Amino acid sequence: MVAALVAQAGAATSTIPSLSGAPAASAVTTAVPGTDPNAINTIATPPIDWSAIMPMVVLFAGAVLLITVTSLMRRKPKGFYAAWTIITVLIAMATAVPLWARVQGWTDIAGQTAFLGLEYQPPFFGPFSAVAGAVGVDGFTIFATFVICISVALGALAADSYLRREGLEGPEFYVLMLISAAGGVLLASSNDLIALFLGLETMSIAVYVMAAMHLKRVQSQEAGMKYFVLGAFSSAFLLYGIAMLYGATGTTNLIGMKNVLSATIPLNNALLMLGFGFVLVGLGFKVSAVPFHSWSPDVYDGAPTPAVVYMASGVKVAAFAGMVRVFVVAFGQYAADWQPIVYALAVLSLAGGAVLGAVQTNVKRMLAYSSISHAGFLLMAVEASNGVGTSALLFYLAVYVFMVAGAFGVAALVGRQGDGRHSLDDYRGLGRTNPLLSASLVVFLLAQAGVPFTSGFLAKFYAIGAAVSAGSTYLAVVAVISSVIAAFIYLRIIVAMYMSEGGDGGAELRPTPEDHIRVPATAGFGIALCVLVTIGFGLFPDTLTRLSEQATPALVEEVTPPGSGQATAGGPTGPIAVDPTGGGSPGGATGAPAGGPGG
Amino acid sequence: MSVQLVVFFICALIALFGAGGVVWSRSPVHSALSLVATLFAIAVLFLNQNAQFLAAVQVIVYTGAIVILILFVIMLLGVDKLENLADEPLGIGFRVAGGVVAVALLAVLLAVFFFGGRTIVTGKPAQATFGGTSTYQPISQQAVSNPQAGVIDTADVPNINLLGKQIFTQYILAFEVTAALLTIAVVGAVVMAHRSKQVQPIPDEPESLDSGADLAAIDAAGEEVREA
Amino acid sequence: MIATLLAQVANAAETAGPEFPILPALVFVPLFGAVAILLVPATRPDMHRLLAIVSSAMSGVISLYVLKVFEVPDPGYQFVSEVTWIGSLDIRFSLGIDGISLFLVVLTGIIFPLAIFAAKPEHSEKGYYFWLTLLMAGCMGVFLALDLLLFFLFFEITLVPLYMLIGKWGHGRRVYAATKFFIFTMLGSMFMLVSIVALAYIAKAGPGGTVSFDFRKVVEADLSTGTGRWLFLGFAVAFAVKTPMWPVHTWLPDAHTEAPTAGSIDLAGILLKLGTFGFLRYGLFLFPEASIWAAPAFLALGTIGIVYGGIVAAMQKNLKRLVAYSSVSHMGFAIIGLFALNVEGIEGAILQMVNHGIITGGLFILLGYLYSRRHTYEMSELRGIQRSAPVFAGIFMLVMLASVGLPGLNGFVGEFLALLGTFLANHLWAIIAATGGILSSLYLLWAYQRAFHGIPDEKNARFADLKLNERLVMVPLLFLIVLLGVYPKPLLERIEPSVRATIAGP
Amino acid sequence: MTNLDVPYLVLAGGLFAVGAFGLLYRRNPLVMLMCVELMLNAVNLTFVTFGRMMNDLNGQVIVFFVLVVAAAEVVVGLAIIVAVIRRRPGASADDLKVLRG
Repeated sequence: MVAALVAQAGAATSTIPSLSGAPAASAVTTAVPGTDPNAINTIATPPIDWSAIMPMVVLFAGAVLLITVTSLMRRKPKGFYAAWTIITVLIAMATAVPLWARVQGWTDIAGQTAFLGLEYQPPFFGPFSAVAGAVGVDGFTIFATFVICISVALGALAADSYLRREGLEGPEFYVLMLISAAGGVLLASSNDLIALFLGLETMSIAVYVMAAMHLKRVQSQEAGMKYFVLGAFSSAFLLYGIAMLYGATGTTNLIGMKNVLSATIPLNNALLMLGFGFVLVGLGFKVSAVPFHSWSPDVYDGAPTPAVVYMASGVKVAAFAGMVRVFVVAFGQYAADWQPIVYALAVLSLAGGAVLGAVQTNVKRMLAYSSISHAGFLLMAVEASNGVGTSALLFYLAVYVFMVAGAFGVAALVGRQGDGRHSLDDYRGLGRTNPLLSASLVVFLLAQAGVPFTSGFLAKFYAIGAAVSAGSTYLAVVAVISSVIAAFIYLRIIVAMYMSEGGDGGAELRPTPEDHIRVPATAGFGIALCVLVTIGFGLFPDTLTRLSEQATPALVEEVTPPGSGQATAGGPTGPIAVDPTGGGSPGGATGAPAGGPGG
Repeated sequence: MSVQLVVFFICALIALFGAGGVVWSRSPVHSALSLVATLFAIAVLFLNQNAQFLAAVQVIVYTGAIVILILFVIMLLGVDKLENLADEPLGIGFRVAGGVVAVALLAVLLAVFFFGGRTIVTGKPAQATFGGTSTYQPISQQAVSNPQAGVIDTADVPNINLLGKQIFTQYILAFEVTAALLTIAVVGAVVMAHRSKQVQPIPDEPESLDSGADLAAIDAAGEEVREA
Repeated sequence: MIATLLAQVANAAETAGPEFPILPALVFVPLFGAVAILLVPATRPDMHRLLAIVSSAMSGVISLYVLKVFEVPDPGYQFVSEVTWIGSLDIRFSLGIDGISLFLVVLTGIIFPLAIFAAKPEHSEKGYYFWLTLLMAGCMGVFLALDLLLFFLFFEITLVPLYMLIGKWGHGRRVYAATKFFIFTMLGSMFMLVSIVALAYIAKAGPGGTVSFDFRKVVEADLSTGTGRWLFLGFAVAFAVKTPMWPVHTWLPDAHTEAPTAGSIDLAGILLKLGTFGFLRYGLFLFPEASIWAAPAFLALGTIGIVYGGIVAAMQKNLKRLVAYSSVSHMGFAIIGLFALNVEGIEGAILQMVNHGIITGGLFILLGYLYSRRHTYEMSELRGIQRSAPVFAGIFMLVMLASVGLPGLNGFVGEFLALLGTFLANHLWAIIAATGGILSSLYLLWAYQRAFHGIPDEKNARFADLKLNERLVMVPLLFLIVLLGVYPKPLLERIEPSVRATIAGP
Repeated sequence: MTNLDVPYLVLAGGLFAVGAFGLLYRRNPLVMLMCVELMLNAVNLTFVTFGRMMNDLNGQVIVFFVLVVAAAEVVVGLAIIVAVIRRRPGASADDLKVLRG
């Protein structure tokens, strides 16, 4: 892949699919069916639109280069790995910007975007599929890519000082995080269930290792093991679900599935229903929805806290994006069949997360349960299965990343050497010893509670709006009641920090100097950034709202360059947007399922 | 009774017995060997279904690499002691839950596959319109309706060639992503193989930490709200 | 220095003319004060106090200026200023004022500076003043908001400052009281949030076709009877908790008892009015049909609240708790006045809100002085204060008589109008409610007798009388108590057009 | 050919259920890992069967990828298990008492 990246620099103009040019075909010698089996022929590999998968490639290349470079360097400057990671992430985000312009049809910007010194002139504007229909590039994908990248950057900021403190300094954590993020981006952008599965596995396997990485803590390895076993279990369910869907539709490609299902009505869709159920079980594990949540408090508690920063934000974003791609976009017309399951998951997560979280005494576990409750809100947005829902989901995810990364970032510092001090007692009096740190945590907690003028309130507001717009008012009521119960979680932490000392009138005890927690610059910067964003988007949400509304998901057939010998059943091909609500015109108008050379 | 049917039933029996052996053997080594039996049986079932290349890969990768790796770890760590399966350290609930999940799962699957019987609808669009008695269509129509799909029974072309073509065309991205997956596996194994010098002792149970009156007060308030 | 500063602000506001965004200034001046307090290091408590007093007083002066330039017969919203906030959902930062909210805004502008001036925290001055000024900004916002979501935001944001004030600077079981307060009110307002969202999305189907949160547009939506009633109930839960109405009042005595003095003053003086104000503007106005449907229930609950609050207050041994229960009783008058659904009743309710704010605010200031001297609110500990501190006792007596509803003092006017309105709507509830008035004279005079009469023991004999600055704080309140008691016309003539407009509907 | 579609699918379902049961039933992490392999193999069999039923080669191609995933999972899983057991000889999932769901 890296080599391909380098090669691409030389040949970028020719590898971008254009409507007029012939596809760039690399030669792989093997036989082609229909001809003499013994003859050596070439397979026309599909044109690969590198620009479409560039964020993924950059993340992966950054990870591989990081290993290579660190093994060659004798002395690494302090903070080198984190800086490398953040730069990689920024480059990945930069490569996503022209894609966004292309997808949104910002002709004036996209037309002139010069990337890596190359004139970039997209053949058409609007959402598209690439790489044999395996990835779909649309606003939703790119938005999710951005959010995943941000969560990696926040994770790196939290990890830098943490790993030094714990004596775990090395490139591995960052490498795993970057590759995991590449998998997450693939998961969020896959148009093919196999790509989705591979993306999910790439993301998850890296995270299992990250959870187990703190070799000095028993809890960490046990967390890793628990996460691994249950994660593998859920992957098997997901895969079985994919098998069912494959059996029911004859393809693994989401576009193909949608085409099949809009052209025909299965006599018996038990297989399809079973597939929905199993895929939801698999993804439900990843987003830790109740009743598939039992791993998450343990893993969040045991795993190194910076890993949790990424786990609680990036992994969830990718899993939810994948869920939207499969259910809302591809199977939107079957919404009536899968919505009840999501509805039930949402109710259980909302109630379970809040109730179980309110009785915990460990702050990391509390935050884990609170993130389960958030998963309920996000499921509510998925359940809406309409445009309001997807934009609410994206807004929620975007602000949630900052809230949760900030909260766990503070926890990483309060955990102190050994990362073991996470009980409520360890937060007692933090308001006096570290006023700024505790004030930041208050902001994150209040935002998670949904207090007005923080981004968290608007996120919940949009999610409720989505539920109401889809007619699930009772779900919205459950959500708000559970958010009140969840408020206990946050209030308990605030009480521990501010109100638990002294006697009448709340006069505080004098703190001793050793209670003070030194805040390293990188972690402090990360937390400050999260505070700014949390309050900033709470006060001025308009930009983010508009972006999340423009970021609509779409399933679009890959444009096949004419004159390249591709057999397409339909007439002139072009991007055909598929209505995310599923009620629109069937994408099957063009006949064939996802493009790709038939040979 | 055709040969395929006989082969199927023999292999099915072996596979199921092997699976049972994995679950109910008290020794991990026996479990691993039972797993080998199941994997072999499945390889034969692959052959039975015209998946020759996969059968070979199944034997090489699974039995040749994965199970050997597992056995190696068992021997290396000396964890081949017998496990008392009657022991219920986590309480009876967990195992009951396991049983319930498995039975429910099996029931649903059987309902769909078995009692759904011949009306299993596999995803050929034309099928729904051509009536439901047949579960799949003749090859010729298949090829027309789904030009993208590789067809298994194309005359004379080896299975492996067709697989190669599909991997390098439709699934080219997935193929490239496996590179990332294997990189992760390597990095992960290296990370976990580090021996840390100082080992932190396992702390005592971190429970019963807050006896503060304020927290009790919150809980009391919570109670009242819940009652209200 | 402060005086000249205030004069300059008033001048600036006057000379700037109509373009000056005077209503946003009401919200943002205390907000900037809060931010400024945050920026001053914690080692300068005097600066924090000064900043808090100046910013809240500036906001108060602006509110008085608004009162002065308010156009009297105009029933609509004046000084409206609008900025688009979230474009796609048509959520706007729009503020406006009418006869209903005018006096509540002025009340906020008066009570807050007094509360800040009257009481000092025992520790952590910085946070204390920060939260108080923030609370003021939130309260101003609630009364001024013209957008449903903006209203909700302000309504909800007032929770956090008060939670922190009670929890950190309160007494006794402060954390319990603060948490109970937070959870109760949040639970209520969350139902309102769902109602607001649902209303906006349902109104989308009506005229315009776009989602809007401007309640002047939303009110034109064509709601079915059932939907309207459900949505109304969602709003009503939030307001009932905040008011507080029987039986969801239980957070109030706890919150009052444990709150620091300024917290009690603001809670009783201003925050309880958010509920009744909400009923009027977002209940009766948005859902006229549902209001008529629900009116009997609310009349009944309001009356129960009046009587129940009175009886329970009579049984209290703690002065602060007594005043808290008397608030439950007095707010019951506002509720029955509102749900009498006639001009007299609603005017009475608004007057009752304003008067209760002045009176209870005054009572809590006095109780704060008492606490700072004796460190107790228990009546059994107090005896014969009338002898050792005659001025204090005299002022207390006057404010208390106003609370009882003595004709000639302001408490009488609101209660009388509210009862009159209720009587026109329903004789039975009005008669039962009137007994509540009798109860209030019973428990208040009894309390006065127990705490102030008799021969002081050693501790109470050393009870110092009010100092000059403490007397100064009480002057504006006493002035208002007498003025509004004998001459309520300026209020009524400003309130009435808006009330008539509200009753008439869109 | 005799119609073997349903028996194959039922066999796969049975193997999957046994694997899932074993994963919940057994406490030895290595055996749990084997149960995961069992489940993945059941899925593979399903894919191949569906592929044959529809005469679609993609079913087999997918199995190829699942094999890669399984290999990667086993490597990482064994690494983690080795790390845990090295720290606490004789550990089974029972002994993981530091963390409790």
